[in-house]
Amino acid sequence: MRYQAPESLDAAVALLAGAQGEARVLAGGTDLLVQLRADLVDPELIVDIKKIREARTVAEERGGWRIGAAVTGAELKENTRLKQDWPGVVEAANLIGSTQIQGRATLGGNLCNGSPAADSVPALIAAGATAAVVGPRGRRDVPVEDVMIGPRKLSLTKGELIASFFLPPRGRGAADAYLRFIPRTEMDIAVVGVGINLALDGAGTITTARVSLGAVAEKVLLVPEAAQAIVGSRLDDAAQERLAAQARRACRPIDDKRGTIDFRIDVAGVLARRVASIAYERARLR
Amino acid sequence: MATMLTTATDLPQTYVGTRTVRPDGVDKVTGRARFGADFNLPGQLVGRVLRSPHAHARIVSIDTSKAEKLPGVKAVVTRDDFADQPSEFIPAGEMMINYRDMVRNILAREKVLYEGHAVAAVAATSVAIAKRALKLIEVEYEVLPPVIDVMDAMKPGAPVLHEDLFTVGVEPKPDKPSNIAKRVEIAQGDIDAGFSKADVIVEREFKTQPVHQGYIEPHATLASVSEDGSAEVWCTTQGHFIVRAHCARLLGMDIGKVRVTASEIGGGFGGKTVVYLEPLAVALSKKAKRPVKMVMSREEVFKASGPTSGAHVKVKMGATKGGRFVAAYAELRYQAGAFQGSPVQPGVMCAFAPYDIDNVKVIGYDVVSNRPKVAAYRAPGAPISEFAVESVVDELAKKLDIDPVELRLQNAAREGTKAAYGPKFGPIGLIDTLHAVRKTDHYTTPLEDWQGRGVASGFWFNIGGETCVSLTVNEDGTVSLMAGTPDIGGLRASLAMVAADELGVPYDKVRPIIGDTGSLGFNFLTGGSRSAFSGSMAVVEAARQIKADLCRRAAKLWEVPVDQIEFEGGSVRPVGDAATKAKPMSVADMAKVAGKTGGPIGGYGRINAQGAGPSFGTHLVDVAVDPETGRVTVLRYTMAQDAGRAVHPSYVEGQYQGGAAQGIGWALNEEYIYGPDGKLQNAGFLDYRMPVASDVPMIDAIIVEVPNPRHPYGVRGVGETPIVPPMAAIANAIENATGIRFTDLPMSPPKVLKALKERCRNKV
Amino acid sequence: MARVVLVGNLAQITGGVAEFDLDATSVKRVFALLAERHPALARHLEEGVAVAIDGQIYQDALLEPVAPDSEVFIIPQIAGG
Amino acid sequence: MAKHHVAAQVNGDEVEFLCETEETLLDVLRDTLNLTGSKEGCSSGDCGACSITLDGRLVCSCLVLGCEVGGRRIETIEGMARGETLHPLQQKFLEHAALQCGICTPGFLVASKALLERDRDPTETEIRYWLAGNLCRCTGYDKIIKAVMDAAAKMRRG
Repeated sequence: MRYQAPESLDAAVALLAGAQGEARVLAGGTDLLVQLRADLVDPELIVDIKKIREARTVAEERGGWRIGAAVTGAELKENTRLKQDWPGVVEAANLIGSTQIQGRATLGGNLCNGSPAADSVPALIAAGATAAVVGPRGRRDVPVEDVMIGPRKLSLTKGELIASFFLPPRGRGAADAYLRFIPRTEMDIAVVGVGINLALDGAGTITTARVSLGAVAEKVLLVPEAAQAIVGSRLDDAAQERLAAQARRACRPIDDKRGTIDFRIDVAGVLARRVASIAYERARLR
Repeated sequence: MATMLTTATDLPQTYVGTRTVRPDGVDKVTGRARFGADFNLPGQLVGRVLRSPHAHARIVSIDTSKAEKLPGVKAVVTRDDFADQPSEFIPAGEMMINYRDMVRNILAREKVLYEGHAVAAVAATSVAIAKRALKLIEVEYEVLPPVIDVMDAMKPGAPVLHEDLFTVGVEPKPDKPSNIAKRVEIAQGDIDAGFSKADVIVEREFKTQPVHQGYIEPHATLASVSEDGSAEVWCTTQGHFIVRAHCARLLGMDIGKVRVTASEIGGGFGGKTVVYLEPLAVALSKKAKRPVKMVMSREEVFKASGPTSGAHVKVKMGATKGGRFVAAYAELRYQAGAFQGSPVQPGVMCAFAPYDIDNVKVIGYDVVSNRPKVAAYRAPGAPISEFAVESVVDELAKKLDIDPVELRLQNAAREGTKAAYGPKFGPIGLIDTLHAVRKTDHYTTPLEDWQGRGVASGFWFNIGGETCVSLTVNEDGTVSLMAGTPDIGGLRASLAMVAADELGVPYDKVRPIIGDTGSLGFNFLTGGSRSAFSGSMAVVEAARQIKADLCRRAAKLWEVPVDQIEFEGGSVRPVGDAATKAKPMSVADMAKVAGKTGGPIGGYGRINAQGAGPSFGTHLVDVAVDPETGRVTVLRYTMAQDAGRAVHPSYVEGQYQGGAAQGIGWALNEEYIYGPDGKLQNAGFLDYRMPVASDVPMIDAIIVEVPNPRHPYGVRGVGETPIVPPMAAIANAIENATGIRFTDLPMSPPKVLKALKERCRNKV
Repeated sequence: MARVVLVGNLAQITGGVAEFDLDATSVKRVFALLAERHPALARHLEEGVAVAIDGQIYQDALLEPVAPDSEVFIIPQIAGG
Repeated sequence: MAKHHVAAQVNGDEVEFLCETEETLLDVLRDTLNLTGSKEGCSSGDCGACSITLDGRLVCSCLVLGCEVGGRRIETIEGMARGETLHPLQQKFLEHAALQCGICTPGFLVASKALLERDRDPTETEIRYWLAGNLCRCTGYDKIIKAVMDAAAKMRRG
């Protein structure tokens, strides 16, 4: 098993494209190392992207934010300006595992692990984030909702990797939030996760919204119907009920060791209401 | 003998009852302490186990030839390397062991009986080579249908695990094999007459899931067998003398040729009273003629080491309007895992132990199924049956409109009460724990909507058993103490405190260690809440020998009759007519002249400790239920338990709090989750959900002290009772919050939400 | 005469007889007298039972004395976690 | 392929070691550098017994590859006491009997130290959530949390 830690994206792409057998990108490693130890994967090459500047940098860009794919949750949490703009994204990233995991886990790894229950993904999708994908045929920006196409399946092709994410400018009167349900208070994989991002006009009416659901389908869902259910409202009870109903309608979960179908559908509606209320309150204060 | 010891009153007590710093503490906060996986030897090999991918299958053939040819592989063992054993229960230590089952659990013979069942083991020069070797072992299986659930396993026509297993304890003797290994029963009075006197009867069925002891340290062992056939083993265990007995028996070695050293142990809770890796490591080392180290992965711990039983329990209790229990009946069906030996017997005996009831009948079934063989887990069997009983008691209290603590007080066992399992209780503390809990402000603090309060009591017998301790007074008057029961939770501190008080020397001048099997006579294992109870008895015995010897030596030195010398406050002193003849001499003074007065000074306590006093406890818990998600949050927890005498209050509280937290996990989230293929789906800490720090509140531990008259300091075992009440206390609290009685553990969010929804539907 | 009571399954071996009055001075004698009357019991008594003498549980205590007015229960052995 | 040659700083000492790609930092610490104070409870980042700091950042050493740490600064439990004097957390764990079996203790101490270096006065809830990645099966956490709060108070008094 080879290990390489290139210092440029081009070098990383070349290594990945040139790999004989399976090649894996190493960012935080909190999923990859577990899979290695459990003999679930046996790559020929591991490409560590933590020496690549773009992948390790958080910077304001065109009024929005550029976040390196290998920046850890703990580092995001310590960035107060980012937290002001995108509290939901930062909270979501900081719900991934323990404090120890926070010291390693990254947005890039969380997305590319290809789990429908990844905590940071619904928040990124709700935020309208794009992923900067670089590969042998150059660089392209891909909406985060289009990166994962199924369990452990990505739309990335051989040689491609995610260098960074772009979060759009955070306008006034707008905010995001993320909540997930787990059986314990910490350390579990999301049974249901909901990310919502919304904007208000001066009168407190919701003008735009994005609602994303995790762990209720084969991939993380963007649910426009749920967003429509609250746009034009002040998030009154009726709007909240419409939101819950639309969120539940969008669910197509499975029964597994973490939750039942009925439970996931039910709680998706409950969390949607709770998350919307948090986002709405935050937006009013901005 | 223990029975010769007198009672607490005439004993010096300086350290006992205080909160000293444990002697092994500094090593444990600096990373110096050596646990099972921290031992290494030059030239050691890596041992790995090949485990069954099937829950139930016949082994057609095992071909290890390819693996043996792989460079770097030094030994491979299979069923053929272990002689078969007769199917008889024979004593190993104080436990009755069926070695026919044990040899099959260590390496499968005719069949694999659960996913993860060991099939072969290899020793190689590296992890990578050992892993490759396992892949090269060819095992042909004839896959059989598995049976996982205890009720399914009891059905006629269920897949049968053992063609030679016929139910014991039923008449007439069955002519067909089944998965029901044993039927046990206890009864007293007339159960039907009892129920006919009842004004209120509650009958319910309960279900519990297997839960794992969850010790953080995986099983680990290092074995080295020399050319002369003598073996050295270092391992993490609750009883190294038991490991020695099992290894010697399974490998046909003389007990005297096997020397086992217990490492520091990273938690056991009953799960390290059995052997898994040790016989394999010894067998591999014997073949390879090199040391072999084996460490389980967490997945192996979950799949192949013993959880406790899952069970189905039926309880029926009757009471008079006035709140007197007049009849109690229970049926327990305990799942034993792949081999017989669930803790259903103690479950049967404990079920109604906390109460004074004239008419009792309890029936228990020991049932095998395609799961790992259960191992002891804290008060084995009791938490399951007492969860059911304490839930029913709560429901009776509600039906009778009597405060749940009051109802328990009205029926509580006390000194002289005839226990449901026969004998009369001596002095016991159940009533004191009930009063202690009711006195707290916790009991009367108002609750909000969707919050509830629950109470439950619990019982465990506690045991004594064979125990050796040696005390040596060194040349400078310091004292070396050697015990033979692994120290899981502060034993060395407790024994050093007792030794210091007995000999009147400073606590920090006593250095306690855990000796290997070559250094002391037989010791039963650390379990049954016995190590501090029995060990302190043995220390007292050893100290008495030293004191008597010092008096004899002083008599000769001072030329006065020995009856005019006494040992008091750490010194020998002349008394009576001889009082002026000599100055008192301290233990240290005597140590200086030891050589001149007969040689080294020491005592050796060798006892079979009897007189263990049962420990009762009562737990009080507040919960909050989220009506929209079914999440149950433990808000506040208070518990009271009888310790007899707390030698080291901090470690007694620690036992209380740890048991309560384990019970919280058992109640709310812990369970073994199997797929239809009979394979375990949550063999890791991620999805086997033990409580984390943010899941639990502070746990207020109240130590009640009703001295055990049979112990020189009044000590009772305290380790096991704490895990008995939590499940019922929490179920009762959830009922108090929601009005819904939950009878199926764990009470996890999906189950709770489902019940809440169903109630809404029914109301509409 | 000490009163000896068999708890649990042991009574099945004696055909339902659970109580005995025995002239025994030790646990060893109790076991011997029981085995005389019900030879099938012998194996089980050897295989490991505990005895409670006047409420006090003893394990592996053959030599423990039994008083003439003692109440002795033969119960299954207890181990523990 | 050949082993990786790695030079790093462990508890203030410059160390060099060779490791395979698949060897974790925990493997290297325990088996190569003989620093067995960091414990392996799960090797999946779920128990925290292998907690260390990497350039001051709290991580599970079972989720770091040995070959990743070239030039990095590693602190383990073995580096916590300063010569003869125990760290206040170590002292308070002893005083409060915050350990029973002790297998999780190194991880709890390293994690608690990392917390108190960021927050001199954490609330009980903050401590419980910070330590949620450290499993203890013996104590019910009660005495551990009290020991950390007491150590924090002691360190604030200086």
